[in-house]
Amino acid sequence: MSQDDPHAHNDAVDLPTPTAWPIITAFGLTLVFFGLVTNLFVSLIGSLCALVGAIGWFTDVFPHPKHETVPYVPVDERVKEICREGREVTHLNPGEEGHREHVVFGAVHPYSAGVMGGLAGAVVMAIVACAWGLLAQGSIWLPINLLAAVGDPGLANASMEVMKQFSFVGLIVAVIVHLTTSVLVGLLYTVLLPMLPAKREWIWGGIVTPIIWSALIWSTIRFISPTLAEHVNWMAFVASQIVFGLVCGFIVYRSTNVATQQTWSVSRRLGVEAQRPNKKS
Amino acid sequence: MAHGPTTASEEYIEVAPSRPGQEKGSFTRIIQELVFTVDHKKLGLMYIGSGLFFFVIAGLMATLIRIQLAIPNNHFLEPDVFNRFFTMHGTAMVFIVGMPIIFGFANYLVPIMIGARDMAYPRMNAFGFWMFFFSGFLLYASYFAGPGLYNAGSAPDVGWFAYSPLTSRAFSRGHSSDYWTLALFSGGIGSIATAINLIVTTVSLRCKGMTLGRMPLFVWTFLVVAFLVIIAMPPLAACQIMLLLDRYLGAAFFDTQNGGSAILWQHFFWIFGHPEVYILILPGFAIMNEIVPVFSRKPIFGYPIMVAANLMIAFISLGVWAHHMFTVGMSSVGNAFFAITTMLVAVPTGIKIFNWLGTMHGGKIRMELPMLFCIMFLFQFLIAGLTGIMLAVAPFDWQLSDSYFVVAHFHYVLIGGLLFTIFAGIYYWYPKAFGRMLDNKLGHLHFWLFTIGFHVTFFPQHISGFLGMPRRYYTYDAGRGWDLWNMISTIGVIFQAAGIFFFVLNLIWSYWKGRKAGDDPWDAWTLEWATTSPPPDYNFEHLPVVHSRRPLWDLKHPDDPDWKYE
Amino acid sequence: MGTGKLRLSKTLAALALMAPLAAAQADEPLRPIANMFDPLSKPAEMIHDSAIITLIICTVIFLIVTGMLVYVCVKFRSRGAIDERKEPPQIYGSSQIELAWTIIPIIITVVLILITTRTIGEIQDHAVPANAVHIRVIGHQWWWEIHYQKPGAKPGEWITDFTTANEIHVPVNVHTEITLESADVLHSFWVAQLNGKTDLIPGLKNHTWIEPRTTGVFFGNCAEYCGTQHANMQLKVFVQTPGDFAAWKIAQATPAPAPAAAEAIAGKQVFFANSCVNCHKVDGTTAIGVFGPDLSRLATRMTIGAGVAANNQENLRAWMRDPSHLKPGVLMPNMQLTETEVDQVVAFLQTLK
Amino acid sequence: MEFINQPVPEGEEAPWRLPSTRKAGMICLILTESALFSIFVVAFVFYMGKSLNPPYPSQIMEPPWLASASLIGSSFTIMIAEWFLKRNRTFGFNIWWIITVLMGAYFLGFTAYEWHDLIY
Repeated sequence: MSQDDPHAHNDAVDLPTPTAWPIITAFGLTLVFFGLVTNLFVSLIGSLCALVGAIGWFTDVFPHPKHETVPYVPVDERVKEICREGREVTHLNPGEEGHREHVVFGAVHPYSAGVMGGLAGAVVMAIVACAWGLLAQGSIWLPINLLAAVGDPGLANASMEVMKQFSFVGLIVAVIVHLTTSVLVGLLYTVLLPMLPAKREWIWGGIVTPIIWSALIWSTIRFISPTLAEHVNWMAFVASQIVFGLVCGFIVYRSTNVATQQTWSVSRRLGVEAQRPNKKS
Repeated sequence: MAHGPTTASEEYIEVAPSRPGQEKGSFTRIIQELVFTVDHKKLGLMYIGSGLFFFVIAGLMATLIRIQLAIPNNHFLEPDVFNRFFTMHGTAMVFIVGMPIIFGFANYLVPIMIGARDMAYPRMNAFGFWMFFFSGFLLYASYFAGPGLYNAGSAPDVGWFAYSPLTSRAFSRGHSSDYWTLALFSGGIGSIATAINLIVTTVSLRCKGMTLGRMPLFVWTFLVVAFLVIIAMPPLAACQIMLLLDRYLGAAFFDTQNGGSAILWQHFFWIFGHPEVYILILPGFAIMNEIVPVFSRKPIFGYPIMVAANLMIAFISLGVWAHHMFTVGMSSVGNAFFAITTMLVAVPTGIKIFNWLGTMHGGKIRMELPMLFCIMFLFQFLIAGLTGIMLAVAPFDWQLSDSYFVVAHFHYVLIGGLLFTIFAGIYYWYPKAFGRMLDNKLGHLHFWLFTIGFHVTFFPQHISGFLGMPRRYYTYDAGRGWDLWNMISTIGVIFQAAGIFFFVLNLIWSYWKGRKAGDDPWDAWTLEWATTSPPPDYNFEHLPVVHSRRPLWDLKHPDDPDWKYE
Repeated sequence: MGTGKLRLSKTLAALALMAPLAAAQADEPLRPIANMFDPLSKPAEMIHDSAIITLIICTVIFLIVTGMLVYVCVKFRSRGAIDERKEPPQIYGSSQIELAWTIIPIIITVVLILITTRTIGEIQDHAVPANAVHIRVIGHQWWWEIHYQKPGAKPGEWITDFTTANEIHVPVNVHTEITLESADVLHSFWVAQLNGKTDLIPGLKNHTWIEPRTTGVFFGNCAEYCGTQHANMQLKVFVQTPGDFAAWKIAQATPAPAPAAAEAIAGKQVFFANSCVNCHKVDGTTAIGVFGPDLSRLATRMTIGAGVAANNQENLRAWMRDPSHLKPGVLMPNMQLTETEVDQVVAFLQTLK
Repeated sequence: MEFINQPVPEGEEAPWRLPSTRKAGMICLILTESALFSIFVVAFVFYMGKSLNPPYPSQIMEPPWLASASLIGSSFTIMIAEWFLKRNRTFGFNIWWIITVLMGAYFLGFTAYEWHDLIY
């Protein structure tokens, strides 16, 4: 090791020499400040003190920082041998090899599938919702504006006539909210579906989740958006949610499984290689 | 790698300059060592020791505040005395208690954890400590200078965020605001020096094999904290310089009667102030990251995402400052923007909480004292985080801000979060620093009294906040629904004080009488446990070489090292 | 402490005096408990709605995570030394789970963000209706100056009809637009049952509004630390029926009749002989000071000293003897009046209704 | 020592290099300074043209050419000094270093004079 560590000798090690210059400098500086609230004379003494400290400090590190050589402590005071027997490590579930794991639940769907599923679900869901708007309410813009009203104060207080008209802000807000949520839910499907009881993924993704989600919204809608609460048609709402769930779940379910990257190091996952060569086991 | 230091013990050359007349252990010798030292371990302990000293003083102030508020229309304290107390309590707790204690942990542990002999700039390290130390006394000198003890001196009475124009010459006569400014300014110099030192140490002095991806999360977190310090402290220094110019040289940056802006101070202060909150709470996370895995006997769950969450928290924290200013009349767009960024903080924070739960899940949790404090931290920090979300909802904040709800919220963050992990850290590393375990019985007394006292004190403050009680009131009328909650709150203080008493007793008692700890009492995995307790001046005879995140696991299980799997 | 007796008597006095006094002066019920979950005005109700959904979400998260914590602590606690001989399986993490508990908080956050931005816009960008009552509130170190706009003034221009202090009267079910300014340091206007707080900032004009649903006397406070007597900068909002409000306005806009009793006349002379008029204003007289509260209708107010004591003869006397006894640190100096002068001035002040 | 005798994974023999403490320290210092001055710059921009009463800055302030030159020049002289230090030539270092100190002192002195002039 010694060649890597220029400060270590066979039986001693170089350490920086203890010095009082830092405390003198710090004390001087504090006196400078203390003088501002008492008497400028104190500041004067303080600045002299700080100057002396700074000069002394300078001589300490110039041209090379001062060191003193400290001997190692006696052998019996040194660190004890680390106990190597160690303790056994419990194995994973019977039948599984080893005792270490990065937990993976079933198949791993690629995240791209989640994004795609979310987007496809978003489109289908929008079609169902707009169809409801057009057929039942006579306006394709109503469902869009209703969604936007959750976040847009202008639409939240608008009358029914205004809600049925085209609104540029409403469209933008609705599209952003709709796409963000859909993609997030799509991603959630890729990670959560494999954790649920196998073979029934479509029930979970297509029916159960949308119904739970709808129930959550139904119970809190008065607070989330009074406007939406007033106008929403729950049949159409649940229908569009289920359509989303089915489409998104289907796309995720059909995707090819990929190897997980989770055993990779941070640097490798980020695509930058740090100092050590890759040693994937 | 042949080594023969074991046979050379009689050949030690006494090269260290001997200081005549001063045997090891004598009082003057100890003082001299403390004054002269540039050793990161001694400085770390001095940081923590002086931080705890100021903690007790500031805690006593809080006790007096609570006595005053126990009953309505109390005349225990004069309004001015009360205002000085809450200002000094807040200022001291943040700047000369919280910051030094976390810097103490960093100073002591970061070099050992990365397998270095000392900090990168040992003299600057000493300088940073002494700047902080003297700034603490400068702050408290305000009680004795000026009108003196008779009229409680000219201690700052402008609140810890010293909003202008209350600090301008017209409204703050005498030197009270100047003490606040100058003490924090000089302390800030020390903090910046220490932070730069920490960054350089972490970046440049890691032992062989300690890549960034293998650094203990403790070190990672403190690296982030140090970056936040050097980005956030200078703005404070800058606006303090402007305030001094206002007060001494007649400038008008923040003097509204001469065309200055009151809002600008708030922006500048919170550009510092909000990252400061994360400077204080991230070290709590750092300590959690070390203790939870060791006592659950498992590696940390999701190391990469924990690192990423740290970085995300630090990054977002730089863009949320104005959520302290929802009530100043910003435009609706401004309010919405800062509400959104603030809520985003919940995401990485949530990740951390879940990952700690994930670490505990499937482990064998040893319910030792450090772990008990960590479990309570999880519970309390959860509450603090959720009340934080409530405060981030800007309309809700219009009701909650500057009420006792906020007081409850940040005490859940800073006591329930930071202080509990500081306690956990002290119980965990005390054996390393002094070679003796802290007493278990006293420790349990401390834990239970303090936990109960903490919740009894601060939980009711959520409710008095809901009932419209503003903070910083020295008195209140009966009949407004606040009496009961304030009384409960004050009763809780008794338990907290008792807890702290047993804690201090434990620290002193165990120093002489505690059970011998040995090198590695907790069967832990990071490098500080690979040296003696207390470590020698040079930390390691030979610098370690690591191959994984848990170097001591590799040594304890030579057939089954971590690096085969990471 | 030694002040226990004083404290107790003051507490009792506060309790005993406030209720009958208010009953004598205002028909509206007192609402001293500023509970933000009992909103009685439009913006406060909107805030309440967003608060409730936030509380629901937070409570659910709290229950789930606490449940997980308790489960983990109980299920996976170590069972003694024998158990500890074996290390548990070493699990490093799971991208799937970590991603799941990243996405779910993001979705919750998106919902909260939508609600928040909508509520912010609804409250802040609310249009001012034509029939709105306009008032201006100016914060001073430790009292509130309140201006009412003259009827018929164009929106945007300001003509003061009359001023008052510390007690705002507004009509029920009508939008009241409040402009907030400060004369010295920061203050904050907060009547929790009517609206959240808005700061009063020197050099800036802030706006807030209320639309109360029911009559009553609402208690508010200064909520931004403003110096020594921050705690005694209280505010009361009297929400009245439109008829009562109109009557009150007319009464406030006309000067109080000149005092008739001899003592009060003498008091008026004392008032003008001392420097009271430098700071205080009394309509219909030459007193036009602006540094202290307008006293034109002092006797109609519920409290004195911005809520520090009930407005009665005894407290007025105490105040005249030494204001800083009732309100330590108050900026009004002790006028060093003799006992007779105190009685006379109090008699004069009590005619101002 | 145990760390030495443990089995070493493949590919870990690469030389261990870390950034120098000097560079890292200097970058941190610059970061700190820029954080400090960004606040001053923001305050300057915020208050530009907002003086309530004359004299206005443009009427009484002149660009301090010499002081600015010595401030900017000092960053070059310190570089030269450092060049000498790296080659262990103490004398050359001392000369250039003292020049730097003097230039810095001149700048500070001039700034103090300017302030004094403005206020009194």
